[in-house]
Amino acid sequence: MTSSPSAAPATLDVEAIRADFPILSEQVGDRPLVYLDSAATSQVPTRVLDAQREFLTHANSAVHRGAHTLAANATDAFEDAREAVARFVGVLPNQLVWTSGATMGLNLVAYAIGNATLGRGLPGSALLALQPGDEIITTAIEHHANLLPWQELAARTGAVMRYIPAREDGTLDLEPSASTITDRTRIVAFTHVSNVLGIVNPVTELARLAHDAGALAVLDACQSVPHLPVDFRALCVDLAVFSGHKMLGPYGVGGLYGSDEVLEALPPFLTGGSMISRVTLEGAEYLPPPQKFEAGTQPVAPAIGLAEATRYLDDIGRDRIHAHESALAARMRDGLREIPGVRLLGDAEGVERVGLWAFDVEGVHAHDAGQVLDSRGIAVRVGHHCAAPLHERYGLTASVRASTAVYNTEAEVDAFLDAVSGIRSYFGVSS
Amino acid sequence: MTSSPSAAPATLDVEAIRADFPILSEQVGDRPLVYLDSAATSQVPTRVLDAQREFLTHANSAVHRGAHTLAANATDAFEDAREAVARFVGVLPNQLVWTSGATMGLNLVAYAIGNATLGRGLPGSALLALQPGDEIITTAIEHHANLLPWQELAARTGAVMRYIPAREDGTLDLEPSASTITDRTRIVAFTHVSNVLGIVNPVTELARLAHDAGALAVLDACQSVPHLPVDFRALCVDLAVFSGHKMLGPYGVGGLYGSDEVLEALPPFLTGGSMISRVTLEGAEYLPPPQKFEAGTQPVAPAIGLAEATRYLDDIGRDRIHAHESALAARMRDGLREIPGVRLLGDAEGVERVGLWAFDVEGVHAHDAGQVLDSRGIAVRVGHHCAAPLHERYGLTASVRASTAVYNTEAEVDAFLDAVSGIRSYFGVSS
Amino acid sequence: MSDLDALYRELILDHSKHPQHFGLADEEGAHATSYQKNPVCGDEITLRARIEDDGDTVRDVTWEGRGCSISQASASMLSDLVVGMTRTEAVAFVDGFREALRSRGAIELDENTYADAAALSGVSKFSARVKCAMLAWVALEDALGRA
Amino acid sequence: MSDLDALYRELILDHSKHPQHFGLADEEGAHATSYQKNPVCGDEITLRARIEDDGDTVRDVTWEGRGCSISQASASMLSDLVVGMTRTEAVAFVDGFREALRSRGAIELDENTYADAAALSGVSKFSARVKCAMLAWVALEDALGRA
Ligand SMILES: Cc1ncc(COP(=O)(O)O)c(C=O)c1O
Ligand SMILES: Cc1ncc(COP(=O)(O)O)c(C=O)c1O
Ligand code: FES
Ligand code: FES
Repeated sequence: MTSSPSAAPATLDVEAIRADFPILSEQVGDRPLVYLDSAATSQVPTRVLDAQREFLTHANSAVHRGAHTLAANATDAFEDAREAVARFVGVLPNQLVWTSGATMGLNLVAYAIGNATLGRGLPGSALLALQPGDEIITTAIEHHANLLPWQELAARTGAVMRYIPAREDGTLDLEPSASTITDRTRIVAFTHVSNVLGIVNPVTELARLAHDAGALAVLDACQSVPHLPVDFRALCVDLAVFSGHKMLGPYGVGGLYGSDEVLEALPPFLTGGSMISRVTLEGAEYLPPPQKFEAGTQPVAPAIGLAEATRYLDDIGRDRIHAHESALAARMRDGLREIPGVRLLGDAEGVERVGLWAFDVEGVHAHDAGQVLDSRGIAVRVGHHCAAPLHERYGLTASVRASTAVYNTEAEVDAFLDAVSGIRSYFGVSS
Repeated sequence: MTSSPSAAPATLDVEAIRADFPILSEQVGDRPLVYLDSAATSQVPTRVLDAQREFLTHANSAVHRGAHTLAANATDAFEDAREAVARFVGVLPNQLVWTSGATMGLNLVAYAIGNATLGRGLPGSALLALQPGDEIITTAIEHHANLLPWQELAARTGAVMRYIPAREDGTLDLEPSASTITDRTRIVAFTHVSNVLGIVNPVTELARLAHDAGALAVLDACQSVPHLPVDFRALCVDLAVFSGHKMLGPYGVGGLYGSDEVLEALPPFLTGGSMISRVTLEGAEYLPPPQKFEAGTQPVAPAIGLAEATRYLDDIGRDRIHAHESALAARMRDGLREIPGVRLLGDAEGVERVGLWAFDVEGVHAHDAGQVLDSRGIAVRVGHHCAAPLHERYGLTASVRASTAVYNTEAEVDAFLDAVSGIRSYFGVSS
Repeated sequence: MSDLDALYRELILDHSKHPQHFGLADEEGAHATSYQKNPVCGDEITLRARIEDDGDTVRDVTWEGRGCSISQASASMLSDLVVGMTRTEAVAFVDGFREALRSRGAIELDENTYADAAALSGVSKFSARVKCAMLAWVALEDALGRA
Repeated sequence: MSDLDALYRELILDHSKHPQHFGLADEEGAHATSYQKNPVCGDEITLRARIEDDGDTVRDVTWEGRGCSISQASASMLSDLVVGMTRTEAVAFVDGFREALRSRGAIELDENTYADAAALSGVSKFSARVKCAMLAWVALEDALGRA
């Protein structure tokens, strides 16, 4: 095999990468921190902190609407950030709306459709209005952020919720059935990667099913954008959301992608300054997208930080990051499978996945298990991970989740496995 | 007069303060930057940047729901920040909801009331539901953020908008009239300080009028919290909003105050993770306030930065800051009044004000005037400042606004006045 | 003793493996049942307090629910201890417990008063677990207020 | 020449003080009117292009509106210059202007082609003002497309 650039990527210099994340040198008690909670929030490289500080100490000023030099520079930096982040997810700058995070992005879409239903927006918005009995589909594996906004929209409009079921192995069951996509379906919202199962779902297939039914395809890309090369236009979804703080970026910023057509038709959600072209005491006219959805002061420094995070990820190479994290996940799976009493959630074979595993330790409550890991300096997440219905499907209320990022090492995975193997005996549960 | 602590506060050491803001040493071309645009966004002291960086490099982790040590520390830091910011505005920690900014806070309230109108929320929420013909009152001087969300709410619910008019001198005209507060009034939303006029409005009087009519009093405190001692409970408002980035804090964070009673009754707005106690595919139960309104990952580091900004402001002393800024504003007014062709907006006598002035330069478009100031290194804002109806009231589409913060000096005001006095002659407009 | 062992004292593990007074007693005489949920983890408890005919003495406390070992042990210990207390004593007992648990490690529970439950002192240093230990106690407080 | 003077060339100030072709001509013959608004500042222009009977030559351009000196001067200059051009020429004229204005100072407008309007080259370094200079040109492009 020749070593062409498209061949298997070279391995990463993880130690060099770790040096970019000062927090990874912290101690927990007398143990070095092993951070395996990046699916909740990832750590931030120094470069991203520096980019924000550089902006705040040299160019900070309100963007748009400013005639002064500082404002012009800040506006350029802000719009350059939009361009960088848009490119990172394969879209055009004016197809990228800044949000405060994925939850906000999904609420934006749900409320904007609710507004269309109430007759707001432009003439074209009526196409998005829901009728009582129309169906909104999501799946049994969603994060609450991709569930509750739709349940609330359904409750407000008389639409009906339907769920695509999951198989025991964590894959979605797309077999046609009354409970899935029909010609009453108007919205199909699904996650690219579940934050509990780590399985990469068949996005283009789901988008095609949605489009065949004349429905919108809405993607929750929170757990894919940080870990895989992602191109929203190639995935053929109409709308997609992601969060900065899960992709080595700052808190308080995220992105919403929308196709030109859909962003044009969607009525505004938040209203206020900088999204209008005309305001009187009688009413207002709105700017075109993306500004139409960006009311008020935007998260300027966070957006600039997020753009730097995308450059950092691209400098390492997303294929290489994905390969690194996949290798860690495989090592984790192999180890966890051997520990008596450990049950992995979503242990499907032959599927693409990101580097996280959730599991149950038989006879030990997840919070007790997590406490044992914590005493060894290992930070994992315990609970339902904002996916209560998915846990219920497995007969659980909680699980333990270990999730990796580019900065994790094999040695950390081994320390984690060693600690997990001691959990049941600590609590005197017989194997 | 004895020099008791309540006497006129000692003057500030502005030079020492300026050293905390590296950006103030920037040059614009070959001129030192004179930043007079703090009402749009204020600059950030090093301490605030450091507090965030400290958190991000030593304790960063997802808050709440985490059992590991890092998560517990992060949660403590986050909740300590809530306590600090709540104290700064005179409220209890669980009366303070984090938002991404004031625009978001006002939209939250408007949409939550819209949700109550659609039958969402708890039994008590019905009290907040609007009937067609119910009246929402705001004023003729509002920022679009305190105007459009209400116009939209009215359009969605059949409620009617009414406006409290402003006098030529910029003060609100509270004389009873058919257009003001009646027993159909359900909401009275008004600004503490207009971002164009700088006049401190009679909040307690407006709140009393609202309450006498059985209406909610909603305060936009964006331009007061950064500059005056403010105590929302003493002001007797039901709800109030402010933004971090206008009070020496970070982007992407703001606060919403609500009385216990009102936060309890308001249905949720954004839905998603961390705001529920129970979720099934059929529906959800929500946590008590403030969590009920805090869906998804919160702006953790920005909140910690904002808490540090409040400590910074308190260390200087809010009375002293107000006195300093008022003195600068008085100097500005005296100077501007003497420049031929300059018309000040809202030049009322005998009112309390913050340190900003908007004005028109007769015969010169505001953007051209701003360009002349920019060429002298002076950063001011030009345009309608997101208060188009107010400008229309004065027969203008745009004005020039200079706004001060604790770090501005008399010398900067003088440089500004000197530059303004040259505007008309530059464009060959005869005086 | 490691931090972990200070949290999971032997007594706690014992109670959690063999929970006392598990299973709700009949709704006989003066009684009240409280359902409480830990919002952090979603775990829940249903606790029933019954009062003697004197209207003041706790006759018994029984409970059902699921949760971590801390919450199960705490419910077990509590229901052992409050039997025979007056309402006033029980309320004071809960208050003292809450104060210690919220003290971030500053207050140790007195072994003479709190007996087995004194082993829960270590929880107060683990702020994320305080709600676990409190769950049954909050339920008792609520039930007594209504019994 | 200071940056400011490079922006506000004498010619620009002259045109803005004495705008040419201000006031809309009658709606006679082939014509179209375009209304454009600068979203940054809220200023607006209404511009009318009339076409000769040959259906291809610009007969005249008139306009009304309000805005800063750059926008007023730009409208005045443009309406002076396009009279007599064919549609194709006028469109190319607008395209060349847009390219220069968006070049952040890299492209100077040629004085032979752009005459007075070449004085607007300096605007391209002031990104916040590019929309001011473009306003009338966008309106002309829109009107020609519909006339
Ligand atoms: C009076 C007033 N209200 C509301 C806002 C909106 O604040 P933000 O843009 O931070 O949401 C502003 C800021 O421009 C303001 O000055
Ligand atoms: C799959 C998924 N969707 C949505 C979210 C919500 O993201 P945020 O909390 O950043 O809004 C998360 C984060 O927990 C997630 O993992
Ligand atoms: S983790 Fe749920 S009660 Fe302890
Ligand atoms: S500032 Fe409005 S057109 Fe120039």
